[in-house]
Amino acid sequence: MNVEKIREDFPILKRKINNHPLVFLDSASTSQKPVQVINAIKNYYEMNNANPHRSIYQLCDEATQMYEDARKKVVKFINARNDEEIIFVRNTNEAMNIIVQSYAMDNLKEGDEVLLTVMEHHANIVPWQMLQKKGVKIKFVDIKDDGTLDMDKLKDMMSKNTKIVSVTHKSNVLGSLNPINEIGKISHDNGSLFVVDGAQSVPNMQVDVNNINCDFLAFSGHKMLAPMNIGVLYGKKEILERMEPFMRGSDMIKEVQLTESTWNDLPWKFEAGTPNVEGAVGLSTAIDYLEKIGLDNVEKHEEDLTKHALERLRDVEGVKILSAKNGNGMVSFHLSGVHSHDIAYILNDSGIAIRSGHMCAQPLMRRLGVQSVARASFYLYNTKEEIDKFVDSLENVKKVFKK
Amino acid sequence: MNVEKIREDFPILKRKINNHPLVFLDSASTSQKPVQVINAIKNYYEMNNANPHRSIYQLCDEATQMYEDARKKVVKFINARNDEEIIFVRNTNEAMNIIVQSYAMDNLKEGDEVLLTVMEHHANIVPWQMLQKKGVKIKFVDIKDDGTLDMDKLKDMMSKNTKIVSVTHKSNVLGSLNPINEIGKISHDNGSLFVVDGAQSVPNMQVDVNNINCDFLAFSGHKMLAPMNIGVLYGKKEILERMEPFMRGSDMIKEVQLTESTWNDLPWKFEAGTPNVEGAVGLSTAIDYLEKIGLDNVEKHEEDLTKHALERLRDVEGVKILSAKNGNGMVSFHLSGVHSHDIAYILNDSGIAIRSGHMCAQPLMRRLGVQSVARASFYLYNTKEEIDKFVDSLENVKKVFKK
Amino acid sequence: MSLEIYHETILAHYNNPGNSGVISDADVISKDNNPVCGDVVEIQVKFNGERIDEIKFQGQGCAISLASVDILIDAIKGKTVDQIKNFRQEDFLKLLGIEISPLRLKCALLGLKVLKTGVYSYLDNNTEST
Amino acid sequence: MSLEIYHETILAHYNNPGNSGVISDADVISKDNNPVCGDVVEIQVKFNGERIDEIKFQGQGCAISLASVDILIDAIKGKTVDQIKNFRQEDFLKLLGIEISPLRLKCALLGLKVLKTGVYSYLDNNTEST
Ligand SMILES: Cc1ncc(COP(=O)(O)O)c(C=O)c1O
Ligand SMILES: Cc1ncc(COP(=O)(O)O)c(C=O)c1O
Repeated sequence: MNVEKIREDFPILKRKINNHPLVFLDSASTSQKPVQVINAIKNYYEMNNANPHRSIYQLCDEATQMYEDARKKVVKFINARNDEEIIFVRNTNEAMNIIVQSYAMDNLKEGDEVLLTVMEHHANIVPWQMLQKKGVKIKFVDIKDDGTLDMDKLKDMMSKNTKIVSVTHKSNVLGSLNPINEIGKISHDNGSLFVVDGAQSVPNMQVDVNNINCDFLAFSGHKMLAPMNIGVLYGKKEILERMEPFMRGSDMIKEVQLTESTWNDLPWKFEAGTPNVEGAVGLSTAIDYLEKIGLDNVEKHEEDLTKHALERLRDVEGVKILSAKNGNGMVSFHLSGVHSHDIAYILNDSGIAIRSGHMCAQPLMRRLGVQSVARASFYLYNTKEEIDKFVDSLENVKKVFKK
Repeated sequence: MNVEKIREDFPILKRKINNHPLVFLDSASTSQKPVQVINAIKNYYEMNNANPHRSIYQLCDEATQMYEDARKKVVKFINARNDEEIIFVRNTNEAMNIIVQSYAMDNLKEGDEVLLTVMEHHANIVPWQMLQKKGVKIKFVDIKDDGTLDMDKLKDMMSKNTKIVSVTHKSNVLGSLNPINEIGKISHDNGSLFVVDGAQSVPNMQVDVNNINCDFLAFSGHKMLAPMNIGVLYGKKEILERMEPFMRGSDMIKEVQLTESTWNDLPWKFEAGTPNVEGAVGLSTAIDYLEKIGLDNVEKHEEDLTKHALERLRDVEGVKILSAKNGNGMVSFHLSGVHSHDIAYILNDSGIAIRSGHMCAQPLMRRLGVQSVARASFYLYNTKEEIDKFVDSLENVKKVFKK
Repeated sequence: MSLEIYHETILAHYNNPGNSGVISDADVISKDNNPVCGDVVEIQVKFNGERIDEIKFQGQGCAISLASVDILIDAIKGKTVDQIKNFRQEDFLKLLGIEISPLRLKCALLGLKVLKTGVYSYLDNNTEST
Repeated sequence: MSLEIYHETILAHYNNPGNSGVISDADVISKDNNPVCGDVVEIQVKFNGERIDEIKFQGQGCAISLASVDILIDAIKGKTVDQIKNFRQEDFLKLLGIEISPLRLKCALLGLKVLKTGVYSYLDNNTEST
């Protein structure tokens, strides 16, 4: 894997911030885009743009084909069974809302339980809280002190009332991979539906829904080189078929009468209105890019960078690492006496972009006993030199705060 | 208004279809994009891309600024009062779902009525049907035989039970402008909430929410030169404030506890997850483009083209015009003995792109006594020569069908 | 995409569909539409055991969808349930003898979809009752 | 954006906030957070008629948000309700004397937002009770 060559594909990496080259260490928030994806968007609008599915002329034919080909690309990418299982959404948040509002709302009842973990992103917490008004209980599996999920507690908390287990594949703070196959097996043995938040895993490792055997998987294109506002909800066909649509309107219908309508076939039943062809084309191009490099290589590269970052950070006085033992692709940390926002702001002065704040994971922050963290996350275009620059620049932070 | 110069801004117009130059007469479905918008997207990804609102580094600052500046641009464009009234959505369909699912579901009760018209797009019908399960009645105002809305019937159908009136500003089949100010006044005098579907009007005329005095307005960016998957829900602040969020998750919260969350301020309360900065930037650039040309000029140009098209079509034997007397920007028609799909398919052979089918307006199709129509719609880049070519090519259709 | 799809046979079937009509004592009535364009096709079938005895259609739609269903019915009249189950999209498209662009594929295949749905529902009912 | 925002005054207030604390018999307790970063500021006020008698804050956040609220309190101690109502964002930013980038504006202004909310709720309650 030739990182220097990869970097040339990312125009934004040529940018200077305060006269320093940009060091972008916030890909876990959103990734940068290669020229291939940017050009795919440009070409689509310059050559093929039309509202798909709706008419009979050639541009419409092409746009429809490109949109549905992108779906087929996703089918293969995550090893789904067929097109009917792939719903294009805006982002992971929306996918979770579809699961909660169109599946759980209709199928769970008072006394039922949903099992989450304390390390979930708000996207996998807040939607589920809607169920509480129906008397459904939301429970949270704790982590162990090394930052990994407490599997014993998870097993203990499973009961005959547990109707859904929804877990992130990879924590966006701890970087830890949860044992998703094992959790899936426990869930299914218990008769519970199994939902996976793949927002942090799908961008940088091979995720195979057939192997994981999850009932739903959600992820966002923008974290994996694709444009904003395209994401995927994978769902098993048998389940999607039984669900009511989430949004209603045009394109998701078969026939509209004044007072009743019938729904279109899967997957379109869940895609109301003019779809995002641009986004689908961008996602398809992003998948090509990732597959050409090889997701195994991407994963390995992130492992190397993470190892290097941890080694370097360990030598910095006052730094406390908050990532999990088996964490990967990111380091979350704390610098004694300095708020994460101040760290991020001072690093920015040297062109370094890291994330600071609660990481959309307030329950985990409370569990870790912190109010916020600083996080540097890595992707295929980052280098060890960038990590060195980041760690070295922490000295500037200390200087300002006289630590 | 220099149409030739405008055409140079639209790369797709250089495309050849079956060796003919593309004649794109389906802008009412989705518009083509000027190079300014395409470049704005490209520049955003090459220079400023980041997940807005979330962090403290410069790219994030820029992306946030661009996103919120786009919102301010929309505020001025439709003359809203402030940013809190502008919610970025995917498209008109989604906007309608927010109104129905987050406002009407919570505020209407058995016996209440919603008043629509038979000329509505499915986007302004199907979501409302959800209310029927609560015992809310959906009623439809008829059109007169000249294709205009029957205002007498509308007045008759208003009752103390009418809680919401939702009407399209401009029909996507008849091209007619509804007397939206009058309908608004009638609605408010009756104590009803007034919703306007602006998908067909906002792209080509000045729409001023303060003047219309609507409570909600919905429109889609992709029909007005902007990229796909960005649209706007305008709502009066007092109403939006009282509403529960539609989607739940990250960014739309203020604080997340394990079993309860508090909502973010307007407008973010309605924007869950990573937002579409690209789309917002594209929409902002599209508004600049339209305002530079002047929406009055766009409207006037469409009037001229429509007049020309009607004159030419009147001379074609077998053609029946279905647009309304006061219709504008499009002509919907029927060719005796030939299905609209066959018309569209045969015109495509000469590079001409028109829409065929039910136009996502099946109730109107039934009212007009047809199963489908053919529609040619015009935008700022179309010319009289293109319309001539379209009308001339109808002879090919007749030749194939030996009419 | 070209105008060759409107060859003589297609236009003849469209203008004079020989299999248009209803069956008063049909065993199966199957109906579906194409949500893109609103084309509707309904097929009525009377079986004689495993074999199609009588088959008619009604529909509203473009030349391609209506001619296709008429041609389809000519082709499968008198065939057995098993033969229809094994009759694939490719077989039918070969029979039509025209090159169909992706968006018109749904027009051309609407009749076949309706027919198969009808046959499967006949089989289901038959299996249940035995 | 530059590091000048961390000048001596800011750091002094951050490291030794003179107005940090609680008031046992506060008339108003006002609290808000910045949803972006989770910074929290709570202000407690005791009024003497129209005038602020005592005012303290508690908070968790970055140097800018915590120093800002401490500086704010120094500036408005002893002022009347009307004076606070008329105290604008611009006035406060001038007082801080630093150029704030858009994303840190929310940090700098969190304290002022909490203060104003508190004062308005005090006014509301006072108006109701008279
Ligand atoms: C009047 C009207 N309303 C709503 C819509 C739906 O727009 P969208 O598909 O962008 O949601 C359209 C366009 O298709 C329309 O013409
Ligand atoms: C684990 C996890 N889940 C969900 C999300 C939400 O993604 P989005 O904002 O694209 O909906 C994120 C990213 O922010 C994440 O890291």
